[in-house]
Amino acid sequence: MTLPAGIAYLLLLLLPTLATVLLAFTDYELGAPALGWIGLDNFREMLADRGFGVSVRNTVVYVGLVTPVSILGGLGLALLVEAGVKGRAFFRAVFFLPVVSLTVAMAAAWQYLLHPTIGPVNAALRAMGVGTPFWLSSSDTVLLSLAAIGVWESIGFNMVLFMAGLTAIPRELYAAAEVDGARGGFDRFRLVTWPLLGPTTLFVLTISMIRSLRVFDTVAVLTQGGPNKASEVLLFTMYQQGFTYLRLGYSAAITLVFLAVVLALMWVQTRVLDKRVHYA
Amino acid sequence: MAGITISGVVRQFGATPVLQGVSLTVEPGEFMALVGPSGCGKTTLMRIIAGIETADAGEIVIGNRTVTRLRPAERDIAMVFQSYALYPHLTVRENIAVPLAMRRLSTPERMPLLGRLLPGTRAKRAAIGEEVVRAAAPLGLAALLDRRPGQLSGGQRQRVALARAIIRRPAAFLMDEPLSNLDAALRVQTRREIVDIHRAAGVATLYVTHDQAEALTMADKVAVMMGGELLQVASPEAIYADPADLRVAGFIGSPRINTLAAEADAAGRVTVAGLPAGLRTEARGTLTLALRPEALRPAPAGLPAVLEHLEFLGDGLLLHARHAPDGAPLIARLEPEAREGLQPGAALRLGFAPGRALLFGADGRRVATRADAALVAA
Amino acid sequence: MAGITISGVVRQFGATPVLQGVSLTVEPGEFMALVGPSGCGKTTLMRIIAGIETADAGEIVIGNRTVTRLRPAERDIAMVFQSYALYPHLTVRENIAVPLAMRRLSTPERMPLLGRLLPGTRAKRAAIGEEVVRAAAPLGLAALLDRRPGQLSGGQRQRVALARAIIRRPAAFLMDEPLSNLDAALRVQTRREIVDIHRAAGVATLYVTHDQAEALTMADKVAVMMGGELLQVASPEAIYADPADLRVAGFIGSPRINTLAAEADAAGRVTVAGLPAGLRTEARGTLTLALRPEALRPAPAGLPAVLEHLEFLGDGLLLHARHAPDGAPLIARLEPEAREGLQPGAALRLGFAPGRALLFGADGRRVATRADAALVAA
Amino acid sequence: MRARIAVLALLGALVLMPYLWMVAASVKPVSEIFRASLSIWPEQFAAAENYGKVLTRVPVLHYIWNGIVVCGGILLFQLLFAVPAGYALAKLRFPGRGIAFGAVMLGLLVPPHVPALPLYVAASGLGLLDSYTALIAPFTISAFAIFLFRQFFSALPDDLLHAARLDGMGEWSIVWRVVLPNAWPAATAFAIFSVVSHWNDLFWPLIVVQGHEHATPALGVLYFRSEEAGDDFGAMMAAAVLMTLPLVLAFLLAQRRFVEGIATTGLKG
Amino acid sequence: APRIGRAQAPVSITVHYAQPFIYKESYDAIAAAFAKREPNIQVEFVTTPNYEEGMQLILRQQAAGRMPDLTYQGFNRLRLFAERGIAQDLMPMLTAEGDPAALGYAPNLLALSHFGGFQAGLAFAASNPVCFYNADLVRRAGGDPDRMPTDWDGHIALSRRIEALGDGTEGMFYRWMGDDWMFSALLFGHGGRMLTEDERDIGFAGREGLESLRLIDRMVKEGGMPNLTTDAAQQAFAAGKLGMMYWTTAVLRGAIQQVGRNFELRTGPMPIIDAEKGRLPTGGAAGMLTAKDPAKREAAWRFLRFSTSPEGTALMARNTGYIPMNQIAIDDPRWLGEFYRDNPLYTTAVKQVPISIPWYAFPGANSVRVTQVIVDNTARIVEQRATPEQVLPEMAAEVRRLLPRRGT
Ligand SMILES: Nc1ncnc2c1ncn2[C@@H]1O[C@H](COP(=O)(O)OP(=O)(O)OP(=O)(O)O)[C@@H](O)[C@H]1O
Ligand SMILES: Nc1ncnc2c1ncn2[C@@H]1O[C@H](COP(=O)(O)OP(=O)(O)OP(=O)(O)O)[C@@H](O)[C@H]1O
Ligand SMILES: [Mg+2]
Ligand SMILES: [Mg+2]
Repeated sequence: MTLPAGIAYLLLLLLPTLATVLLAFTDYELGAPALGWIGLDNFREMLADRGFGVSVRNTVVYVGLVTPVSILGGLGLALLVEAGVKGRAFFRAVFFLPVVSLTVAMAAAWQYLLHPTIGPVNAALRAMGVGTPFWLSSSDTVLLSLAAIGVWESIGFNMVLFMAGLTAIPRELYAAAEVDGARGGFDRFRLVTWPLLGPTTLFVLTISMIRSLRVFDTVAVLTQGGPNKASEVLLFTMYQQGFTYLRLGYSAAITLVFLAVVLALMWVQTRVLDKRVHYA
Repeated sequence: MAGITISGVVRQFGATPVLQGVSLTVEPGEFMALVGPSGCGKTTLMRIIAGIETADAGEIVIGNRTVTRLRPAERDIAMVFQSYALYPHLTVRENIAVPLAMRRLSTPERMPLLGRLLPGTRAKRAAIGEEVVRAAAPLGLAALLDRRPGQLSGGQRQRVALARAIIRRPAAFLMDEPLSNLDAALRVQTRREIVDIHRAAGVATLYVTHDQAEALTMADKVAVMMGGELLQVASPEAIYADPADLRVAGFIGSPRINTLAAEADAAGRVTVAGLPAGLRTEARGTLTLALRPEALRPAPAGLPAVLEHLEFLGDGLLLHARHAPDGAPLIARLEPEAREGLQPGAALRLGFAPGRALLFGADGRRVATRADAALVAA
Repeated sequence: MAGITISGVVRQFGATPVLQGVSLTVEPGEFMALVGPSGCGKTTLMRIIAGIETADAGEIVIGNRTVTRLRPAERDIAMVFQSYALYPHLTVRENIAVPLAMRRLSTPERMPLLGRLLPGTRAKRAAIGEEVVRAAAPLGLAALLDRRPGQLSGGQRQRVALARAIIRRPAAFLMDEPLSNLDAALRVQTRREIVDIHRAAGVATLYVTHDQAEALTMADKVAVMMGGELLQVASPEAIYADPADLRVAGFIGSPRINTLAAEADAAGRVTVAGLPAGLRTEARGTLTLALRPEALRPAPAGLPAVLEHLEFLGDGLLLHARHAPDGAPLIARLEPEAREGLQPGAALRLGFAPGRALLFGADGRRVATRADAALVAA
Repeated sequence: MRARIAVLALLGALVLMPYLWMVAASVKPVSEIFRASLSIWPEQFAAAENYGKVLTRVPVLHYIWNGIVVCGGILLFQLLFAVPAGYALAKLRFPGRGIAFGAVMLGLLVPPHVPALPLYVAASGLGLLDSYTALIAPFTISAFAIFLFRQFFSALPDDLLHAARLDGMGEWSIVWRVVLPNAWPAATAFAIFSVVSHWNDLFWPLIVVQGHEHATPALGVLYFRSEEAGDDFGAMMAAAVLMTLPLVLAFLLAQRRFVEGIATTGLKG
Repeated sequence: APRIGRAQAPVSITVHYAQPFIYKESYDAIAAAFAKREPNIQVEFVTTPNYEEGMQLILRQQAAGRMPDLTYQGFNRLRLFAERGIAQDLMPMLTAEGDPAALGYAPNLLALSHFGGFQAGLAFAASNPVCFYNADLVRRAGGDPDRMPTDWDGHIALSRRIEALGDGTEGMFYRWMGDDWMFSALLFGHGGRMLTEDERDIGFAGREGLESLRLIDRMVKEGGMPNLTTDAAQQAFAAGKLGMMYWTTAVLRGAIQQVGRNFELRTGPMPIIDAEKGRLPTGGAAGMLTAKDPAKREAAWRFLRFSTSPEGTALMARNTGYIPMNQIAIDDPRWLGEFYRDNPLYTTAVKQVPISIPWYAFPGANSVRVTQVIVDNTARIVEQRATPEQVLPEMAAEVRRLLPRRGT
């Protein structure tokens, strides 16, 4: 059943990954003539590396912002769009558009929208008499701006996933809830929708966390981790170390730590939550 | 006290008409059984009364409120679903508590954590908990209260659905085959339970069932529905003994009522296959004579028949035979002791009291009769 | 021809034992009804035979193959699920055709487009289509063949599930309450349908039902299960008239059998509330006397009782009374005509023929009796 | 209900802003794109110039065709591998299931950059660089897909699968004939996701594609980007519009499927 | 015209270059011209969107054992290729053709791609930093676009006046991020060096480095320089909301387009810091030979030679706006005189060529990381989170750690 998938997994994902991960214990550099076995030196360096620490912190903040907002937002949109017939197809498409967007093109748009002097966001703020931050270039707001873009990118996708989850809920249960006295949308949501969306929510949570943990494109295109590492995130650090600084060994070590930490996190999450959302 | 009045309810699914102008009144405190063949629209009617399905036309009044446009929650009814519709994520206890919790607790009180902190919530919850136990115990659910629906057998699920409906006193009860998955013993017991609740609360009840014993023993009135129309609404006795329509007569009673082609001559004398049936009528021409199985018994004179086989029922015996002249099947219900002397393949005569014969016109409507001369008395 | 043999099947859900060593043999061509209270483990046993659920211990033999470790598909079984389990995305026609298509068409022939192009596929498909129509028609599904399950009523879905099972000739049929959602008329008709199929194909059949009439009329043998154990396996007549266990006697028969505390003196004479019951037995001490409702009738002498109320059944009348000495409930089944002269509240005596009385020991096992002196003859 | 539309419209407008800007920019001359005035409508209509530039410098249709081949190929194989795997993880008990699931979770976390170099070396060794195979093969296995299908398949009633087994279906038939048709919305959601991410992917195509022959649509947009000289915004946005268009159309089509899925799978039968 | 012999057998070569958007037309023009001369050499182009990808491409391909035959890389990357043994010494082939200077390869041009002790490449296109300014804003602020101030004090003061115009108008933007190029422009302007002559220690830790950082600090404090990203600055400039922008001349073509007729765009030389010792860094690309096969190597060399010949380099300059990298093309008006007459904005950079020196590339494995350290530390000043006095020693210490250890 899983054999073809297993073989493909092995060949295309596991082996190459392992090969790369092995590099974590070497000082391999792209283009360097030789490589040396250096044991745990890379990990030691990581502990001392200011950039790595900042990068971890930024990643946590980013995930902490994007995951909850995009999940709740996606759920809210899904419910709102599906609540009526009118305009359903239209709004589904509208909210999904950001998902099909091309980061390079959208980055340009965001740059303009968030432009400190000529951008419409600040123009609006100015009109309201509120301060006008340097969204992408100030270390205070850069993560926030990236998180907003992150939410914009993923909210539509979460919405679609929630819609798929909504379809699996038997209509009969809503009928029962109504008869049982669920007075409004909120009651129905609490009694039926939310619990029965459990598996979907867990899935969306996992996916959102992973997607936001793996944030890279926007950082690479919009801020390059700047100013002064204020928007440096794990994957960008990894990429920069590996491909810009060519230090593949060190980059692999970062990857390894990243994988270990996140895997532990996910393991706990599925262990604890999977039980609670599947009602056999 | 509230009754239910339905007038002119019409419902189509696509091009298929399912309800074709149904009007029905359940008096306050009345227990009405709704019976009819599978797929005739019973569930659909129930759902329209509950407000889950919308009618294409027609009006629903519960008590003296017209509820046609109200949401289900505002109609104040309780319903047992044919498909149970239990909340899979809640335990049996929580499932049963839902209707009370939804009505007695305010939204903040129902919040998972916050709710506990509000004054009074605990007391209210405790009260609900007690009521749940009280409703569950007589249905044999006491030991299952902490299971999830997925861990229950079919009959157990059905009882949970029932408990969830009867836990509160609504303006009307709607029950869609609430006992179909229960064994006979439990069914009798639960039947009594429901009747008791109905007596005590006096709530108008509409009850769909396929079990005629249920319909006839529990209900004050029985409504027979077929092809999206109501054929007859009457007391159980009248439905059984005095059906207004051949289809009703054929539908009610198990085994099915025996029907024979009959003829009324110019004088109104009824004959079956040329033999006089001992009846007179105002109608003329082709008729149908119907006889309940228990109205037939082997007798020296009567309908000529050939015995096919005997079927043992425990408390009785079914005699399957064929009407000699036209091969129509005939079934008679006898005492178990009547078995002796009956041999499959043997010819015999099945007599009946003319007073128990029912006569229907060509259009299926009942035709009045009076005794002519007893063909054979039992 | 294949039979089913189950030996020592044990199954627990967590700490709850559900089947405690069940052994049962369905002979080739036999029709076995499995009855028992809700939640006793009937569905679980069925699922173990089908291979859907695994037993913790025990062995299943179908024909002469031990199938305990085989996959469901390899056991060559057809099953009707209590929850129907229809394919929601297929039409009724396609649902019913699945078992045939899976067995008769090769994998390439089943491909959506390619399949049509292969030689012979069309003919095979046409043959299957005809069989589907033939299986569906007697179940009243002819007009529904192009609907999806979501557009059917409960009873209609159940019939589709049935049609899907009976369309092929497997080594064994398993049916889990296949008629519970059908109306009486349709049920009788479908019952006959199933019996005919069974007669024609002679396939060993295990049939779970809550309807005693079903169990008693259709089955060659009835197995009574309770609390995860088989109490008795016997012919319908024997199960009804000659139960081996008080629980079987109490479970089979509707209304429930009447039970009275009895005593056997040193000479083996049985008394009920001090009055002689006209029976002798080998047993001594505290016993239980059981009487079917149809064995009781008002008589000049007999059990002293107070009439509580009468219940009309259509083809009969139930007399509800209380045994005067100890208030135990007594139910008698009478002819409808017996009604006259019976007044609620009045005292009366209920007589019985000693030959119809059943006696059970303190452990619930049956105890042999012989007539002593008729207390009252009917 | 009127409130619903109003809220949706407001949110929709917010979400659409970048798009609006993109489309507006694609019809403006470069000199109008960055202006302090917030006008959407161009003073001087430069659509012909921008789109003309894209159409003449980049073989747009060819790129789109490549995109269709690559995304279609990837999706096909992903489904082929992931649907059975997701089913097995959701509904079958087999030894090593826990480990397999762990492996999937791990795969979910591995950023695409990690296995890239070994894959590149392998592709190069096999002489597959600059080919459809090189573009498709590395993505044929998607941990995300397996995870998604596992999650949605677990919601299917077990009795349905049991019935299928008794009806004589093997596990493969069950997957394609019962499970997948009843998980349409999930499958559609995944298909959208997969196509979108590979249509827009730059990382891998940049590594294995050299030249126009096998270039994917995203590369067409990149053509107008230059860090040193400043991007040719008008043309870049025109390219972005052209390359995104097929995706939007595909989504609108898929959406119909999606709605159908909602309408017909009540999953109660 | 260069002396080019005929190749005997037909041979096809792969040539890589980055930034197709900028270079495509010029490479196509060069290839077309080349094809007329060398019909037996088939040229196939491989491109990457930027220099960074270009570098990765070569390194990756080296790992996989198949490289293009010729690659055009950013100046500051050449050292890395030289140190990793990927670049080849071109001097023998060049001298075989005659005196390099006579062919237009002046020593200062050759120096741009002289790394690891050998001629790792031949410069193809070059740029240096210039000042872009909005003549309208300068005028409105009371300045004279024709006589811009020549030193930073003057520019900072002008910036302040421009900003005072209000309406969100900013005075100046010095493009300090991305890499160390613009920082080195200030450092070189003070006559400083990145590392000491022997490359064993930091060269910017002294007065010149501190003054450079102070200058940035002053731009922010006195000149009101906003904290923008590169793109944002360029957009603000195009929108007419930024008075002066200091950046590479390479963006000129894009800037002209973006500005359109929004305002009058001018370019001017970088403000002078030290009139004598002051220098400017050079950006741009050089061709690097990677072919191993002799026939291909010969063919690739011919293409490289042609592309850097007066004819090739003139084609490049016309189509991009970069400075041509052949002295003959610069000096002889036959090649580009007319072009510069028609496009005066392009001449600023050419005029700065005499004071341009190579873009310094740090030695060792961490060369690119060092540039990031410099950028990050500059950011602290621009964001006004630290003073130049605090930043300089920390930056020096950090960079020192990243330099190759002695003896290795
Ligand atoms: N997954 C489960 N976990 C725990 N207990 C279970 C589970 N499934 C069934 N049971 C219990 O096992 C017992 C037998 O269930 P089963 O479904 O076999 O009953 P049944 O005889 O078919 O009843 P019914 O006639 O009501 O359908 C029931 O008491 C039920 O609660
Ligand atoms: N969604 C639907 N689309 C089309 N037809 C439907 C739909 N739902 C129900 N029907 C049809 O409407 C008719 C009435 O259905 P309903 O469920 O009310 O029957 P019922 O009387 O409850 O039957 P049962 O006793 O079998 O439960 C049936 O023939 C059914 O096939
Ligand atoms: Mg129904
Ligand atoms: Mg069951």
